[in-house]
Amino acid sequence: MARFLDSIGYNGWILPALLLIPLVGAVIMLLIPARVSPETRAVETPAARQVAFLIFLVEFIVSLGLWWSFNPADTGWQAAIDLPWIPTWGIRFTLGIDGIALMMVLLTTFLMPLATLGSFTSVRTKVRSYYALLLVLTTAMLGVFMARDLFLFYVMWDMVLIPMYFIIGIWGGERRIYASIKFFVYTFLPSLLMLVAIIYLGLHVRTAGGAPDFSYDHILAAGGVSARTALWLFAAFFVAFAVKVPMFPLHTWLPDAHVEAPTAGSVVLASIMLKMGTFGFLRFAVPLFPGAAMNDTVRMIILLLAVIGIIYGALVAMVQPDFKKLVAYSSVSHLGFVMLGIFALTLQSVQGALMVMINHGLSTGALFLLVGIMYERRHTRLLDAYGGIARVGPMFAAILTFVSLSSIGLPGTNGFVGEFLVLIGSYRTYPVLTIIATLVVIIAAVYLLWAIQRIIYNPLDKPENAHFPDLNRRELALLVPLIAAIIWLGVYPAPVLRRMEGSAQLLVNRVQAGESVAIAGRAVR
Amino acid sequence: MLAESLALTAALFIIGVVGVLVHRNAIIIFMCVELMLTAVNLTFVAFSRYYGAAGQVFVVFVMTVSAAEAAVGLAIIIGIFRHRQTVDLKDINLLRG
Amino acid sequence: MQFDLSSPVQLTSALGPDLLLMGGAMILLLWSAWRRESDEHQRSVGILSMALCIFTMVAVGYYAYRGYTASNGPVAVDNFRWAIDEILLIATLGTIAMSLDYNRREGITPGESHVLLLLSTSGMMILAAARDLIIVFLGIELMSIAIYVLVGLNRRRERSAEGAIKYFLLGAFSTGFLLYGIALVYGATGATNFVAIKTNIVRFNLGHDPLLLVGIALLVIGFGFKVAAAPFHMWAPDVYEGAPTPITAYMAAAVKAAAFASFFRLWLEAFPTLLTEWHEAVWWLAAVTMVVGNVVALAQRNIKRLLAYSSIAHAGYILVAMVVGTTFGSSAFMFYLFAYTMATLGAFAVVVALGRSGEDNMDVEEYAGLWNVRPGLAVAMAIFMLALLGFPIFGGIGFFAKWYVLQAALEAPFPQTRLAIVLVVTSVVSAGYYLYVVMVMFMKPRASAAAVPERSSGWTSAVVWASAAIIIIFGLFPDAIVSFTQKSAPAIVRDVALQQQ
Amino acid sequence: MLLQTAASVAGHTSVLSGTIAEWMWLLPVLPLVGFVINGLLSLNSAHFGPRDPNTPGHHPHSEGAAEAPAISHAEEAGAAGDDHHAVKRHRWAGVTSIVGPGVLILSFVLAAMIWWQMVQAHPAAPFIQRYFSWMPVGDLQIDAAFQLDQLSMVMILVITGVGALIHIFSIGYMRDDPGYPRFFAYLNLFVFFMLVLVMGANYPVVFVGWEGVGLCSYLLIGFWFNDKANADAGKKAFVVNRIGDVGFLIAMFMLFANIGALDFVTVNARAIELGAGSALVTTICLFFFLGCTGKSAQIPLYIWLPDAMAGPTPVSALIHAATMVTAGVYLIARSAALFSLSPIASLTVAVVGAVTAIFAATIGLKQWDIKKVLAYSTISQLGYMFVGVGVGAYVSGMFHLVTHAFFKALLFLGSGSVIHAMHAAYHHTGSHEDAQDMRNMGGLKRYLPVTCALMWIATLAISGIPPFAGFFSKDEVLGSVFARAQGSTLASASWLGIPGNALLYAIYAIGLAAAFITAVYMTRMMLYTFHGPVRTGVEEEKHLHEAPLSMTGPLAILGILTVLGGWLNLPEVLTDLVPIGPSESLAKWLDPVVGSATRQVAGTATHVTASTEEMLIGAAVIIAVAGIVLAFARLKPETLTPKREAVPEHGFERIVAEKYYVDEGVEKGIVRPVYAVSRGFLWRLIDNGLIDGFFVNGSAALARGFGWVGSRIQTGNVGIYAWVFIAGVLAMLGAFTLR
Repeated sequence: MARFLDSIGYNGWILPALLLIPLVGAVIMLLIPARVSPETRAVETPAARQVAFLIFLVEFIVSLGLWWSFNPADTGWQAAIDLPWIPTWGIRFTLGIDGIALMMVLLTTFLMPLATLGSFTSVRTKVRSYYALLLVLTTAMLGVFMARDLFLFYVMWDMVLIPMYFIIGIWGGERRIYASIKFFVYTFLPSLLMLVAIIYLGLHVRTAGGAPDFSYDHILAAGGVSARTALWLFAAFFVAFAVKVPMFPLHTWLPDAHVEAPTAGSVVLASIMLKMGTFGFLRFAVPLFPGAAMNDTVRMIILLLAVIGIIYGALVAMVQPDFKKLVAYSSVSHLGFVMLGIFALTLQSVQGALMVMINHGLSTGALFLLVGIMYERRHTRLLDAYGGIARVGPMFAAILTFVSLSSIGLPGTNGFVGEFLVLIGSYRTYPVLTIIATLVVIIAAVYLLWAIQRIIYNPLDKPENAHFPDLNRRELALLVPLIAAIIWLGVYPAPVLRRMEGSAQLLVNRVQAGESVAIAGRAVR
Repeated sequence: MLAESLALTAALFIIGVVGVLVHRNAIIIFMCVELMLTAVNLTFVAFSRYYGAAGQVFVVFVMTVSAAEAAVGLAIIIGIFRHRQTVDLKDINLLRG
Repeated sequence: MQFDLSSPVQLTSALGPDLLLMGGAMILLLWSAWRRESDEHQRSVGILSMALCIFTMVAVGYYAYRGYTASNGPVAVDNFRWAIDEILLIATLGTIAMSLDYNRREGITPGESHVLLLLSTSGMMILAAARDLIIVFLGIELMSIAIYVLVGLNRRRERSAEGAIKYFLLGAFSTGFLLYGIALVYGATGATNFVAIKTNIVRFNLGHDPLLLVGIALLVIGFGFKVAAAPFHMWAPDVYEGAPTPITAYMAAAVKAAAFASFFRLWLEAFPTLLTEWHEAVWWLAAVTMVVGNVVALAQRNIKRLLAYSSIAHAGYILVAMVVGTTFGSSAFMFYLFAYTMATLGAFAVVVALGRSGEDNMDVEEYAGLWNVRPGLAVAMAIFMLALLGFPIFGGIGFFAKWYVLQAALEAPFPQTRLAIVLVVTSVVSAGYYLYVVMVMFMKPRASAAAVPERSSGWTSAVVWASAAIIIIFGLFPDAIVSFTQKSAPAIVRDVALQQQ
Repeated sequence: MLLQTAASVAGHTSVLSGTIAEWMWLLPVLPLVGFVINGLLSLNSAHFGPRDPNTPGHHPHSEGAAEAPAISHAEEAGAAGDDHHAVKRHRWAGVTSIVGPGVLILSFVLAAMIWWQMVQAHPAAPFIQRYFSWMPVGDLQIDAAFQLDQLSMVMILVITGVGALIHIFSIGYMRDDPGYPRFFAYLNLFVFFMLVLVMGANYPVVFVGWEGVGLCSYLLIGFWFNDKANADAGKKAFVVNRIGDVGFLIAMFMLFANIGALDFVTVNARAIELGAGSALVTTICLFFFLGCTGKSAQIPLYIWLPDAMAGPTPVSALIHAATMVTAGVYLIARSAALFSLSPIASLTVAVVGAVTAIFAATIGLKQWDIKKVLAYSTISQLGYMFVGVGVGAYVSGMFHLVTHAFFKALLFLGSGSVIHAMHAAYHHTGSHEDAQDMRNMGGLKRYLPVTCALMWIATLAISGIPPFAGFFSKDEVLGSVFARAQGSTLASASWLGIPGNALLYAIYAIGLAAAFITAVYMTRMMLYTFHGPVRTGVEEEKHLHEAPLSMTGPLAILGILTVLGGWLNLPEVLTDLVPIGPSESLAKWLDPVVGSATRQVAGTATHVTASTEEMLIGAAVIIAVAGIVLAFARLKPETLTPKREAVPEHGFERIVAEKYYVDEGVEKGIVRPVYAVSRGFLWRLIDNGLIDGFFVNGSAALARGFGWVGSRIQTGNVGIYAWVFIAGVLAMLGAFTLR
């Protein structure tokens, strides 16, 4: 396989291709001929959704080659490309992936077709624009994971906002307008602060020509901002990422956005966009400012917030009457694990954090798809409106149960691997916090089991549920891959872990080294 | 000598400003503005006594321009009068907020 | 070659483009007065004026291309001037194109309106060139008087007349301050030529001469009024709302640009050595302007007023570039002006395209569900809003403008981090109203009663799409403009910047 | 994948390598296959459950009604139409009846073969098969590996053996249930996980099984999910188990942090590095034990087991009596190397076990629901096992585990056949009486002679009457407690200031007391169920009948095992008196695994002197007999009234009957407050109120407010503008001049 890929020079063009395909696809979407239906005066484009699905499928298949072409032994950039973009500002169009980015990219390309498939029947108005936006969104997200230039990263980072803003605001639920603007402003403010920090860094590191230099590698190599400045810069990055993650006090955009967004929107939000935050920590905030990030106070504060988020998210999820909100809050809890893993900074915990990122993407994505399926059938997300569904929809019940279990972190599903690694790794550095965090496995069981009990178990006492149709072929087709992935990552995660280990190890070493340097510097001063 | 003349012009200017502030009739306000300009002209003249002609030239320019301004201004005032039969600025507040 | 401005002939040729425009305008004026007023007439005059604009642009381009310079004198011959000229002419071009349709709809028949625009533009060009306080004054007045008239152009609309009188009275009022400032500076330094002023300040060490300082303060006030910087901005919303929409666009884009150009040149050529003296004040001017403009805009429901406040906010952003006061600042300033002009022009063009006779539908809510009926315009408007917001990719060049200003602010000899933060935070506030417009167009359902706006004729759409295209294309590949703006600092600023570093 | 890798990784040097033992991976895989097949069959929605929502699942106030297939017929019938006796079996019932039990029988056969192989080979070291690397992260290397040694072999035999019997029993018991394939799917899945649990070669793999069986018990308890009570019970079981699992997890973390490995071989080898009696090893053991209390229903986490009786009776027999609940005992035996290092932890285990034994026994005295009686007796018997492993007599613990598996499975299945009969009867007359309440039974021996006889055997066994299995194992446990009291690391240690030996004597006493109570309540159960007048009702009486052979057959086999189980580990004193078989065979068998640990605890004195031992045996027997006699003497089935006329108890009896109000306490003391805080404080106040309302929307509102003020200043009156202008002028002049 790898040989074949080399023969077609795969690594040379794959990353830009992955960015380009969706953009072209978006254009194609808009070119699809539309006809105005005589009776409803609504623009109809029946072909649109299939075309979109096809484009995403192509994207996924093309991206799949990365799995083989990626060389786990090499911890540097792979499939890297480097083109000039705005030379006068020292901005270059540089892409590249390491083990971490690889998994994020694959996760994205894997989930997008499913998300598309999931909104076949739920999105009926302005179909073309909807999928066009999804495609643009994909490019932006992939760009975030691939960018090796801070400027490019920032552009992509912000580029994500607009499509999502429209997706929530146009195809969302009742309170969609509030949710969309809240989502936008909530994330826009910190990202602009990050922009200031990025510019500062770029000016701090200059190219030979004296122009500012935003290349990640150069900035990483240069280092050397004063501890105080580093703290400020880190703060800027921290806020930007913490909102996206979201970390405890900055999470309130998430329930609204998730609940109001259409199914695909929620899936993308939860499965991929939240990961952009944690990815940002792994790629930028922590390695660039090890001194600041691992400064005892800062680190302790962040870890505390993470653990609070873990428990808090679970407890609040426990009392949600709305299933989608429940899942949203559970995300807060899960992402807390990621933060715990990252900042506990042992190889196991970081690897675990990465696994949790992937797993949360799969399980929560699947959960949101299931919520969407429920909503399409009954037009409510309130748990109390259901009950006894298992009798009429056994397949739905079985899959919902299974996915929930993976989200609970039952051993044998992916959920367990991530949480276990995070906790066992974090215990080495922060035993007490880890033990507190471990308690959440109880609460997780409480809220999810209670939720699914109220949906699929209990008496089937509501007549409108009596004819709840079971999953149809399309829905099975979009859930089965997720289930397969969940089992695979639960039983045999080794290949994934192996591909990420190099980068994770590098990160840990780098940060510990940088940290010691910073401490030494402080000692000297 | 300079100090006194400057003081005088400043006083004139301030009188003009205060006039603009306290009056509500467009015409009067415009007159006050003209007063301010006159004050400025005097200032130029006063300075040009030390620095040569440039100030004088300036005064000429200012007078010409303010004449043009006056022409346009009065036209505009008539324009508003056509609509409202008044030039009391207090009543001219369709545009606000 | 280098013009020797002491010789009248060479001075004339140094003013070539300006004179070209003026002369052409005069001829057009005669020609338009010749014939009976009629819509066709005003259109033909307009088209001719546009031709004249393009012609002038070519001339300017030629001058820039030949890389003329000039000895010190009343006017500057440098890229800064040419760049500003091009921006001004683009704005004028767009304005005339819009007014062609607008005038037809509003039944404004006199062709002189276009000529007045040209005259005002020539005043601006002179302003951009001016390197002598007298010329500055002349330029400003030439510009302003024409605009007083243009604002009141639509005689049938009471609001138009009201806007005119407000602008006129306050304008004259502020002119008084400007003049007084000029007088005091002249009195303190004994010179009206920028360079001379600078040298005298250094020579006689006038750093703390109260006369000079008060003069400078008054100059700040005078220019602050023209660029609508808070707290001298009160006229802007009313006048912008009252004026005919194309004229509003013209004021928001061109007037601001010209005033800023002169402001900038004066400051960097005449008072660079007093940086420490005026820095504080301009800093606060910038900060207050950003805050007031953005925050008050949140309360606006009338699109023209909303854009007016947004233009105030942008004046604040540009002032940030001024506070920096370096080469970098000036190129950032230039880049920003360009981006801002494009976005504003486009936005107002959309407003014109959607307007109805009598401008009775300036309420943003009128655009509810616009996406369903006129998707093209909706998307274009969204682009302009995002550009003004300074959003990457979708906002195209707008983002790079902000980026550039921020970069300049942080790169300054003494970095303006605090100001940068203010800029950033207020930009987020601005999302509150820019996205409000977008939201109304895309997410609000269209009232069933609302009529589908009729397609405006080609000219306006041309403006819309041209500016949209420029914004997006240069938003992806800004390098050309960047390198150009980097060349276009005022000649003298360069060595100032060098001195500082 | 599992299969291939298994084949490829056969190169492990052990006496067992190359033998049939190479196929041990097939043991769990067979049930897994069964699960897949049955699971797919069960997804056939037409027969997933009663479809018509208008025939509500089960009669609200008879949890028992949830039990019987008969009721399910009723629903199906109701769905179908008029005919009340229409039996609507699942379309694939036939296939399931073959696949479900079939895989179990197969893996039992395989297990037996492997066992025979082990008997031949006598491997000193565990035979480990490594299939693939599960979680390789730096120095953390967790393999998917199975381990076969004497200890796991015992468990495998019990699981597959008893499991197979119960599967067969279920054919008859569940055949007419619409969820038949689903039932077997769950059951097979359970066996799979249980085998993973006992075969796992490292703690994480064990944990997979550990939580997997928890999941299956959740699914099976809530098998008849359309009754909320059942679903709740299932959830309760899972959640309470999770509490224990936290302990398990933390223990693993500590092990890894301190030993750097989690596989048994390494851990056992390096356990000593933790330091004998050190606080660290004690903490680790206590966390493990927390896990055990959850899984094996010990104080304080026993509360889920009684509710678990909501599941079908075969489930109660297999999961909640024979196998899953004993996992805790297995884990401690498995971790003997650790526990033997920590007297305090061991004593804690023993104390908790003893207290649980007596506590549950007392509750058992007052239960009317036949399955509840058995549930509490299970808890109490598990207590015995923990006493055994707690005092470091791991063999005795395992011994009691095995025998208990026999007789308790027998008891449950017996009660199952009773309930089966009762239901049939009630169903025929369409009455909605509680089919599990002993007050509605009585005199059943006439109709269910086989069941009655077999259950008596089991009753005697559990009460500790020789020569039944229970007698030997229970005696072994108590005996070893006494022995430890006389001399061991435990005796010399002090627990919360109490000297170890005193504590151990106390435990022994408690054990005896519990034995006495056990005899009483078990006899009580038998009396009320099978003797005295029939309280079922005149009409119903006609329909009472013995269960089919598919159900009585397994009962009989279990009966035999119950009788002969003692032979597994005959005490020497007995074999010295009468040579009826090999002595201490189980002890010898397990010696390679737990021998060293046992010696670590007991030192030399593993056994008391023969004379003492005879005395102890005598005491035990007397106690048991006394209990039975007392029960016969005091309890008068004749005077008992059916449930509907029953009068509630008063005073202490009431408290006992209400299980000391523990559930209520938990509900009021923990569950409700947590929910209240989460909803009222965290969500409403912090989330919606403070963060969102105040900070987020608050700041937005603030900005808009300023904007509003600003636009109000814009009055449209030029005069005002001029004033503002002048204000600006003054400010500007000030900025330039005042310094």
